[in-house]
Order: sequence, then structure tokens, then C-alpha cells
Amino acid sequence: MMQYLLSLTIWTPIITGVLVLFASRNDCLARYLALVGALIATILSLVVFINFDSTISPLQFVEHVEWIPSLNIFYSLGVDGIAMPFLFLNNFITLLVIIAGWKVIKYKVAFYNSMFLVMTGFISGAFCAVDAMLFYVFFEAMLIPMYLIIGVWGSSNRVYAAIKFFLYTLLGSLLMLIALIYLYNVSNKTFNIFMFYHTQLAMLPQILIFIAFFFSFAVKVPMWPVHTWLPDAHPEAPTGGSMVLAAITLKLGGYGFFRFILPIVPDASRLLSGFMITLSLIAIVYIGLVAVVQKDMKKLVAYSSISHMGFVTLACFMFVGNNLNAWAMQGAIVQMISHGFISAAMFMCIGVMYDRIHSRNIADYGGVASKMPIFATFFMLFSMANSGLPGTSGFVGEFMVIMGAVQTNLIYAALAGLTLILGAGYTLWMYKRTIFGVITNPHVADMKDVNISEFLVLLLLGIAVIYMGVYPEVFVAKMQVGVRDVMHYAMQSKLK
Amino acid sequence: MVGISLYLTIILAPLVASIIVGLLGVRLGKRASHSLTILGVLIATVCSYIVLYKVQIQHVQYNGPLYTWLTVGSQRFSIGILVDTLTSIMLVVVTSVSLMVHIYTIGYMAHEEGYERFFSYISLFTFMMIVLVMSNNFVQLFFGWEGVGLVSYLLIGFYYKKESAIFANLKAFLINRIGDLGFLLGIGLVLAYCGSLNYDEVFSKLSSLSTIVLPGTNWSITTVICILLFVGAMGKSAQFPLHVWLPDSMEGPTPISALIHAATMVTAGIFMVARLSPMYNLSHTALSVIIYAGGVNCFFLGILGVIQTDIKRVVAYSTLSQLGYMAVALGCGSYSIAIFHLMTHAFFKGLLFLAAGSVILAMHHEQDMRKMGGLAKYMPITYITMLIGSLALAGIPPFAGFFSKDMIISSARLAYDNGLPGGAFAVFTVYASVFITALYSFRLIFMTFHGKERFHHNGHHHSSPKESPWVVTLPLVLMAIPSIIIGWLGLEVFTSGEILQSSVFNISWYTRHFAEEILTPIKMVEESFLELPVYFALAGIVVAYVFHKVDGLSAKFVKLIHPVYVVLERKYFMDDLYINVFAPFGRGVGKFLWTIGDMLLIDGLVVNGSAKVVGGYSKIFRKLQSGYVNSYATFMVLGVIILLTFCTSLIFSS
Amino acid sequence: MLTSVLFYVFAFILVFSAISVVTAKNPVHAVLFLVLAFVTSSCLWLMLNVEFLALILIVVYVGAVMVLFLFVVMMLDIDVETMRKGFWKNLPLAIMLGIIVLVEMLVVLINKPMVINNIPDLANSSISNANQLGWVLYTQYSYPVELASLILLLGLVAAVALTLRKSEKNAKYQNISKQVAAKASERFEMLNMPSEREIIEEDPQEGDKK
Amino acid sequence: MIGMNHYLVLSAILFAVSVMGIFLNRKNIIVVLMSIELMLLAVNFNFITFSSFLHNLAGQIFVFFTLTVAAAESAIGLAILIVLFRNLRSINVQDMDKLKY
Repeated sequence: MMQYLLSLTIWTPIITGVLVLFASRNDCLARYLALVGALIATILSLVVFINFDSTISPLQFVEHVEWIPSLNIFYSLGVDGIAMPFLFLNNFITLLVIIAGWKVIKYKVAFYNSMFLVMTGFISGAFCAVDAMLFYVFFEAMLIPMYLIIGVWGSSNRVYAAIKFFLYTLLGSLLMLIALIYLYNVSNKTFNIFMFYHTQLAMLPQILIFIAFFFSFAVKVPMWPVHTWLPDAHPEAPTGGSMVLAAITLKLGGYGFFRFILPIVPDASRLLSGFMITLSLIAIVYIGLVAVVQKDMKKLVAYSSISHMGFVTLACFMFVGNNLNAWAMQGAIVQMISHGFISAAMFMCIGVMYDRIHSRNIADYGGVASKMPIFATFFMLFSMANSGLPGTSGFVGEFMVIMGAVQTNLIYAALAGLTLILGAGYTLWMYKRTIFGVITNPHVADMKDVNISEFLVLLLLGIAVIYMGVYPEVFVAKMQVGVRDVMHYAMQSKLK
Repeated sequence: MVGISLYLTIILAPLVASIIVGLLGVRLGKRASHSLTILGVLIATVCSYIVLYKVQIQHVQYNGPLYTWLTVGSQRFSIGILVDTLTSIMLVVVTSVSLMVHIYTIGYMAHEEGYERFFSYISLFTFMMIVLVMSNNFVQLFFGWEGVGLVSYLLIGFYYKKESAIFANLKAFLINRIGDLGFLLGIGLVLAYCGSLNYDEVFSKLSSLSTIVLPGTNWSITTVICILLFVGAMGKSAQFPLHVWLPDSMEGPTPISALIHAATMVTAGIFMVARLSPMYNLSHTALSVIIYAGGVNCFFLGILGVIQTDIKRVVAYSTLSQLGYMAVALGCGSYSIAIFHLMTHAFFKGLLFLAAGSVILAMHHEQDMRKMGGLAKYMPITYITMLIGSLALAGIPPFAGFFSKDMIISSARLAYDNGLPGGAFAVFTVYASVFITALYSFRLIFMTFHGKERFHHNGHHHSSPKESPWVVTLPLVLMAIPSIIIGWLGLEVFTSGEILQSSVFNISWYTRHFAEEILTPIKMVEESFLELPVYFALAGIVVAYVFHKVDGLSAKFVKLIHPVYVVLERKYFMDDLYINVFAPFGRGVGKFLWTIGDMLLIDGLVVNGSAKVVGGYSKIFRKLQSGYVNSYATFMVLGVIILLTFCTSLIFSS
Repeated sequence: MLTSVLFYVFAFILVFSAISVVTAKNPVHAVLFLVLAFVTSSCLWLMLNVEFLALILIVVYVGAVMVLFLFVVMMLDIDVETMRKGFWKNLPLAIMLGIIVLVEMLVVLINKPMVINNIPDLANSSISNANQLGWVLYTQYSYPVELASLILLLGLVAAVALTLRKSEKNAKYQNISKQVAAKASERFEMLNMPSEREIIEEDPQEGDKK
Repeated sequence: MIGMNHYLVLSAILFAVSVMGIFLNRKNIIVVLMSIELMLLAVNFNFITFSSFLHNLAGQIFVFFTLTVAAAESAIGLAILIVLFRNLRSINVQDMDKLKY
């Protein structure tokens, strides 16, 4: 059982997802089946989380089966401290998405739930894959359910958004495929990612590989200036889609920086770190300012996601001389996990409001607090978390990254720190305009407070956000060794 | 109860009460809600006094971790508790004022919507403030720091349907965030150069910092750290130019103005600098910066209090001015005096706010002083207690404010004598402010409690104002007592720094001076009549009286200094700067980046542009795809011919 | 000598009829010319001692396919004038392309001249051509032959299926599932009829059953 | 003496004529079909010629199968033509543009 834990975690939701499709005649059955599948997957990932030994360095829960022998491709799984928290995050968020869609989704219920389950499995697979080809397959396969989710359950402009999302991400990952095949050829015909770490590479190939990986992951993160698919995808996606998109798929980009770019092409990373830091700082400040003027709530949160993910990319390239910064590196992962919870929560909150009066326009709201006090409290919590209040998870990541940035350069830290002001500005301004004030829109006057499924989702996310803010050590301790290993590889030169 | 469990009780009692009331408040009802939170704060208060006793008499101190918050590499960060002399004093101040405010709120908020919510908030605030005070490291300090900011935000916006209130709370939060950015960067530098965030470990490494400069500049790292940290204090303690949020914060209910925006939260910055006194002692540049910020607050913002007509805003500007006093005291290196003034100020300013609240309650939530007057005979308790508060504020001996303020004046002169840059400015502002302080506080007393009764004109209410219920007046009386006596009690111990020993370290020249000169309260009161400040204060009262008595004098005076008056009325244009310059600028840049950068350049030109290029080519090549079978057949045959030609050419080449 | 004359005669008829096929105004004439082309080429094949295929060509092509063509052409109401549109416009291009193809093929032939000129002698061969083919087809190529038969069957079924009109009222076609599902009781029904018909009015239900 | 080249040239001419036919009668699908039959005939001619002169039966076998397939093809082709005519009342190639975007 323990031996196949990762496979179980990956395939349980996928198989359940397919089963759910067969229950398409009976919506209720489909929902319960999906819930059971997601619950089992979450429990399995929690078992992985708990049984993960945070003190030893190699991969854990390893599985190694031949897949395509002629090309030396293996079905090879394993997690280290970096991948493991995401595995849990992914399954947890999907569980919440299924609960959140319980009453809201009425159109093709089985298909909807099935798509999310299948996507979870694929994403888990991408996080667990040790073989680059396996990673690539999962990485690409994940696009299909997301494409369908946006395309089928989205709002008015969904087809444009779905296609934009698909093309953007596909374009990036094709370059990655080329890089992977190149690496395969230069490292003794193997696709094992950890074998790539030991491949000697000259500067020019390193830079080219860096660019290929960069396009693939920067689009996913998304970094400025390849971010514009996100503000288009989010408003069109259904609530669940937005939650998964913001909470997990973006994290795959950040994960790619840790798993591929830094250890495989350390010298190019060092060379281009200035460039990357510039882009990240632009993302933080520029996007922060752009977020302030958004009129659409989902767009606002989408921009805020870009801004927050800017911290992750900033942290990855905080070289001091030849050395990477442990504060920043761990901060980046903490930031990703925390952003997973918070952005999911923000989109959930917006979804709750959207379901009631079907508008994402900030100007259509105002005075919600007097009609939905419980909701307003949760939304306040998550808004504060989004603006990085200490005691919530949002603070921990930003804090760690800024601490790390100060050690590199005070100016970087100051620019990154502007998010304290901008983040609070756009989030709370939106909160003020939607939740506070007097009711001007008659539809708002009819709004009812959260129902049980919404309450459950918000509560779980609230607990996660506060728990991680008050006691982040539980996550940080697990990733210590993994981050140390990545730093170890990233700090060695691969030049011959 | 001993040791850690005692400290944990202090921290957790208000939190538990707050959470219970916050979650179940509406079900519990008003009575249970306020009883529960008051019980929580009462427990904390009693324990605080026990701690004060233990620390001051038995000299028990504590500094230890609770649990590991974060591990990065080999660095481990723990949430911990530090109990020393400074903590014990602050705990007593915080919990006492908080308890008074809790009781007062029962009366003040009796008929308000969201009664339970309010109690939950103020208990939560008490918890955050206690965490701030008891922390033994920077992270936890920052947690409390932001936590009180959060509750302040929530409470300023308590009347969330009022546009001005929700504007004010956003403004308060954002301005505070500017300060927090500096604070966070300061913490970052501390971590980067000291390798730890625990106070004791940082202090032990301070000596090695003296020669280090910030890379790329020739600024001493200590100075940079101190100034950055003080930027945080500027936000929280409303120092110029980050003061603009405090007057607006008066949109919140009066009890929280007393608790948060007078007695406790705004003094967090002062507390922080005092807590880090070993660090600040190393940087005279930073001290000068503090003096200038404090001096501007003290005098220039104090003046604004004179022209306000809203009763709470007068008190708010006086708070700004008094915070300036404290900052000057910090800047002069006499941290214990700053804490002394912090303590006396907490009581008399809390008292003033609560009394003002009592007046507002009697006037049915009318805050304009021009619609009051002659209230003394209707509300004797309020009148007397407020008079005590005003006398203390104006620095009339022998009230509490006199001692602390006089000590600040002495330390300013001492700093000037020892050649601290900005010393002269400090001396000027503290002297001038004594006059201003007395002027606006007695203007308030005269306008509110004396003269004609102007409240009948506005026709809302015909019955005469009544004294407030006991739950309101009891805290007034309980706060009035320390406003009188605490100066007597505290003078000696604070002057010598004895009460804050081993946690706050005054600057060397100060310690040297007061090691020689022993001050007693009696002696100080006697001597005060030989010195200028008292006469300045009396002059202020007299001027206030003259302007009150002589009709039309103030109008004439305003006309005389019209240009100056305009500047004052617009609050030195600071609000305009933030609201009409910075905020629109930020939004404008955002809009520009969004429409031009994102929508036009990236999306329009690159993303959709590439799609259009592909589409354009497709449009041309689509013509070949006519859809007619015969044209396909033609092309097929053409293809065959081309292939044939190719094959033929192969024969020739071989 | 005789063979040479015969070859040239047939070749001339073949080329002439082929050109007529592609230029004929009336499609019926075109079909008839095509028949002529097939017959002459069959004759030419005979000269090459390939009797079996020559006969097949006559039987299958002329006898079946061309009849089909002729049938279709005659059945359809073709507007000859619109069909001929663009004929003259395309003529130069067509001739040019035709010449190019021809020249290229001839170039190949001229550059690689084939020196084999001996036609196999029929008299010398002990086994007839049909016999030879039969030996190979039913042994070595038995599976392809089976396959070819299937293709023919498919062509047959497809042609019928395509042209069958179910929507037409009087079209007769089987409903197989209905046939299979039929029970004996539906096929055969015992009616109890009175030998003498009473004069009272008819039972309407009984009328339905007929 | 008639040699192999004579036959090959004949088949080449036949092929060229059928290519011309396709171009000349682009509108008339029946003639196009007939041109294709002619083209097949030309090809078959080549097969037969080589088979006969090289004493190899493979060519004849190939022709056998080609004939089979061609018969099936023309049967289906004509059937499609009839269906088309029924639906469109025309066999003009220009009218067959249902799949055109």
C-alpha cells in the first residue's frame, strides 16, 4: 500500500473521474461519487504528507516501472520536500471545489466533477513525476480538462479565454519538449530529471535550455509580460475553475523553476538572474498598480495573483554572489502554498457573490456586509490574508522573501515590499466598495448569507490560512531538505 | 499561578473571550457578550498587576520561547514571551485602559447595532496589543503591530454604512502600511546583519555593527536600520508626514478613539523605539530624525487643534501633539521619560476621550462644539473629570501631565546642551507647544461646558442633556484618579530610569545628569513656578478664556491671519497631497499601465497581433482551398506532373 | 509485317477514340468512344498474348462498367452546354500540359531505350495464359483474390445503399429488425368467421384486422 | 518490328490524352471519371507490356486487381453521382460546395 501511495494518489481521482462520467444520468450520485473520490485522494495525499520524512534527502515513495523501453522512458514517481506540499494542496483544493460546486453547478454536473477529478490526478502526476517525459505528459494533459472547464462552464467570452489559455500555455511547453529532448541526448539517453542535474553543459546550451524552460514556466506562473492570458481566463472560468487555476496550475510554473531551471542550468540562471529579478519586480509593482484600477473583481484578483507569484520568481533568483538565499527559496514555496489557499479563497468569495446576483462588477455591489455578515467576516479574513497580514499565511511567504531580498539588495526588497501597500490598497479598496457602504443595488438587498456548502469551504480555507500563518513550521520543516538540495545543485557550476 | 502560565493567561484570556463572542455573540446576547469580554480583560488586568508586582518588587523576569514558528537553514525563529520592566508597565497601562473602555462601552454602545461585534473587536485588540508588548522578537512585534492595525481598521469602519468611516479606515490602513514597509525593511536589515530577530541576540551583536555601512553607500547600517524602523513607528504613532490617518480615525466610535487612538495603539511606535533603545543610542542621526518628526507633530499639528470645531478632532489633534512630545523625548535619548509620558498620557487622554464621548452621548451623537455650551451644570461628573484631564494635558502642576511634560522639556534642554543635532528645534517646539496645548484644551472646555447653551437651536431634541449612566461615569472617575496622582508616583522612578532598568537604556548624558540631580515631586512643583512652561500654560488658558468671553474676537482674529488660517484649515495641505496627488497618481499610472501596457502593447500588439498575422496569411492561402472538387483534381494532376518532372530530371542527373 | 500493320491500325483507333472521349460534345458519344478505346486496347493486348485479361477487359469493362456509364449518362438530365463551358479556355493549357507529360515520358524512353523486343511465342508455350494466371492467382495470391471479391461485394452493396431512396413512398425495402422480431402469432391468425354473413353493420375492429 | 517501346509510347500518349481530358472537362464530372478510366487503361497498358516482354506474370496479376478495384470504384462513383444529382439536380462540379467554408 505505502509502496504505491503516489500512484494511488494520482490514479484514484482519475479513475473516479471516469466513473463519474458514467453517472451522468444521476446528478446526485455523480456529486457524491466525486466527493468520495476527492476525499480519498485528499486523505491519501495527507498520508503522504504525514509519512514524509523531512530529515532525509533523496526522493521518497519512489515507484519505478518501465514504460517505453525503446526510448528509456520510465513510469517513475517520487516526491521530495518541494513537490510534496503541492500534492496535498492540489487534492485539498479539488475537494473544496467539488464541495463548492455542490449546489451551484446545474449544467452537466457529472462532466464538471469528472473534469476536476481528472485534472487533479494529472496535476498530482506532474508534481510526482521523476521522469521528464512523464512530467511532460501530465503537464500537457492537465490543459485539456482546464480548457473544457473554461470553455463549457465559463461565462460570455469563454471561448476566447479558453483558446487564449490553451495556446499560450501550449506554446511555452513545446519549447520545453525540445529542451527535454536535447537533455535526453546529452545525458546518456535518460529522461530522469535527477540525472539531468549531473549533466555537464556549456554556457550556450544552458542559456538556450533556460530560455526554453523559461517560456514554458513563465507562462504558467505567469510572469510579466506573458501574463495576459490569466486576467482573461479567470473572469470567464467558473468559480471552481478559477480556484484550481489560481491555486494549483500557477504553482506548476513556480515548481518548474525549482525542479528544472535552477538545478539543470545553474550557470545560465546566475547569468540571467538580473533579468529575472527585473521581470519579477515589474510583475510585483506594475501588476500591483494595474490591479488597483480593475473594475472586475475576478480580474482584480487575477492581477493580484500575478503580483503575488512575482514574489516566487523573485525569490528563485536571489543570488548573492554564487550563493542562493535560503530565506528567499523557502519563502517562495511557502508563498506558493499560501497563495494557493488565499487565491482559492478569494475566488470562492467572489464566486459566492457572483452566484447571487451574477455580476463580477465591483460597482454593482456595496453594502453586502449588512446582508451577509458571516460571509463578510470570511471575506475580510481572506482580504487581509491577501494583503499579507501577519497571522495569516499570506504574510509568511512575503515576509520570508522580503527578508531574503534584503540580504541581496535593499532596493529589491523595498520594491517588492511595495506590495504591502499596493496589495492592501487594491484588496481593501475592493472590499470597501463591495462589502461596506450602503446598499444601492436592489439585487444586493435580496442576497442571502452563505449556505452550508459555501460555509464549509470558506471555513476549511480559513482554518488553513490561519493555521499556516500562526504555525508555518509544519510546512516549512517538510521542505527544508528539499530546498537545501535544490540550492546545492543550483550553486554548483556545470560548465566543463 | 507562576511563570509562563501566568503570562499565557494574560495573552489568551482576551483572545478566548474575543473568539467566543465573535463567533457566538449574536446567540449569546448583549449581556453575556459584554460580561464575557470584560471577564477576559479583567483576568488579564489582574494578572498584569501581579506581573508588575513580581517584576518590580521581586525582580522576576522572563525571556523564553513558546514554540518554533519557522526554521530557515540553521536559523530558528520562535514565538516567545519577554517579561521585563518595560513590559510590565505597558501591560498595566494597556489592560487598565482597556478594562475601563470595556466598561464604558456598555453604556456608550448600549443602543448601537453590532454591540457584540464591538466587544469582540476590542477584546481582540487587547490581545493584539498584549502580544505586541510581550513579544521577545521582531516578528511577533510585527504580528502585534499589524494586528492592532487590523482591529483599528475594523473599528474605524465600525459604522460600515457611513461613507466617511469606510474611507477613513482604508486611509488609516494604507498610511500605516507605508510605515510598515519601512518597518519590515528595517527588520530585514536586522536579520541580514545580526542573523537573528530576538531582541537579546540582536542587542548582543550591536557593537559589531558600528563599522558596517550599507553596501553601495556610506550610511552606517545602524542608522539605516533605526530610521527604517522609525518609519514604521511614524505610521503607527502618527508622526509627520504619516499622521493624516489619525484625525480621520475619529470616525470610529468614541471608546475606541480612547483605547486605540489615544492610549495604546498609537503609542506602539513609542514603545518600540524605547524597546530598541540600545540600538537607537548608537545612532545620533536617527535620534535627530525622530526629534524633527516629533517636533513637527508636537507644535505644527498641535496648532491645528485650535481651529477644530469637532470635539473629538480637537482631542485627536492633541493626541498628535502629545505623540510628538513623546517622540521628542525619544529623540533626546530619554526613553524612560517617553514611556512616562506615554503612561500619563494614556490615562488623561483616555479620560478626555471618554469624557468627550460622554458629552457626545448626552448630545445625541452631535460632535460639533458650536452646538454645545453650558453643559457644566447638566453633567457635573463629566465636567469635573474632563477638567482634570484638560489640566493634566495642559501641564498644570500638580496633575500627571505636568511632571511628564516638564521632564520632556528638561531632557530636550539637556539634549541641546549636549549638542545633539535638532536639539534647538526640540527645545523650541516643546516650549511653544505648552502654550498651544493649554489653548486648545481650554478652548474645548469653555466651548463645551461654559457660556450660552447653543444646543437648543438645532431642534432635534428639546429635553435638556442628562448626565450619562454610571457605566460611563465610573470609568471617567477611575481614569481621573490616575490622571492626578500617577505623576507623583512615577516621577522619581521614571526620571532615574529605575522602574525600567535593564530593559530601557537612556542615553549616556541623560543618565549622567540625573545620577547627580535627584528630583522629587514636591521640589519640582515648587521649582516649576520659577520656570517658563507653567506660565506658558497659564497664558494659554487665559487666551482661551479671552477669546471665549469676548464675542467676535476669534472671527476678527481669523480675518487678520486669513492666509495662515486657510493653510491651517487645509491641514497644511497634507490630506490634499495624499488624496489628490498620490492616490490619483497611483491610479493613473495603474490605468495607464493597464490600458497601454497590458491591453494595447502586450495583448493587442503581441498576442492578438500574432494571431492576426497568422489569420491574415491564412486568409490569403484559404483562396487556394476553393472547395471545388475539380480544382483539387487540377492541383492533384499538377502535382503528378511536377513529380514526373522531378523523376525525369533524376534520370538526367544520374 | 502483319503485326506491325495491325498495331498501327489499332494504335491509331485507340488514340483517336481517346481524343474523342475527352473532346466529345455529347457525353453519350464520349461513352461510346470509350467503349471503342477499350475494345481496341483489348485487341492490342491480344497481340501481346495476354488473352485472359483482354477478354476480362471486354467482359468487365465494356460489358458491365461501360453499360453502367451509359445508363447513368442517359438517365441523368445533363445540361451539355454548361458542361462545355470553359472548354475552349482550358484547351491551350490542357494541350500544353498534355505535351509536357508526353515529352517527359518520351524523354525517359529515349534515354533508357529498352532492348527487349521478343514477344513470347504462343506456340512455344505449353500452357495457356489463362492457365498460367489461374495457377498463380489461386495459390500464391489466394488471399488477395478473396479480398478483391470482398471489395467487389462492397462496391455492390454500397452502390445499392447509396442510391436507395427510403423516403420515397413506394420504395420497397426490408426492415430487418422488424422481420426478426416477428412472432408466429403475427404471421398467422385464426379468424372465426360466420359462414353466413349477417346483415347488421360491420364490426369496425374486424375490418382493421384485415 | 513492333517492339516494347512502341507499346510504351502508345500508353504514354494515352496517359497524356487523359490528363488533357481532366483539364478540358473540369466541369463535367462524368467525363472526368471517364478520363480517369482512360488513365487507368494507360497504366494497365504499361503493366501488360512489361509483363509480356519480361515474361513475368506479376504485371498481369496487378492488372487483374486494378481492374477489380476500378470496377468497384466506378460503380460507387456513379452511385455517388446519382445521389448528388438527386439532391442538387445538377452534376455541375461548381455546385458541389457544401463543405466549403
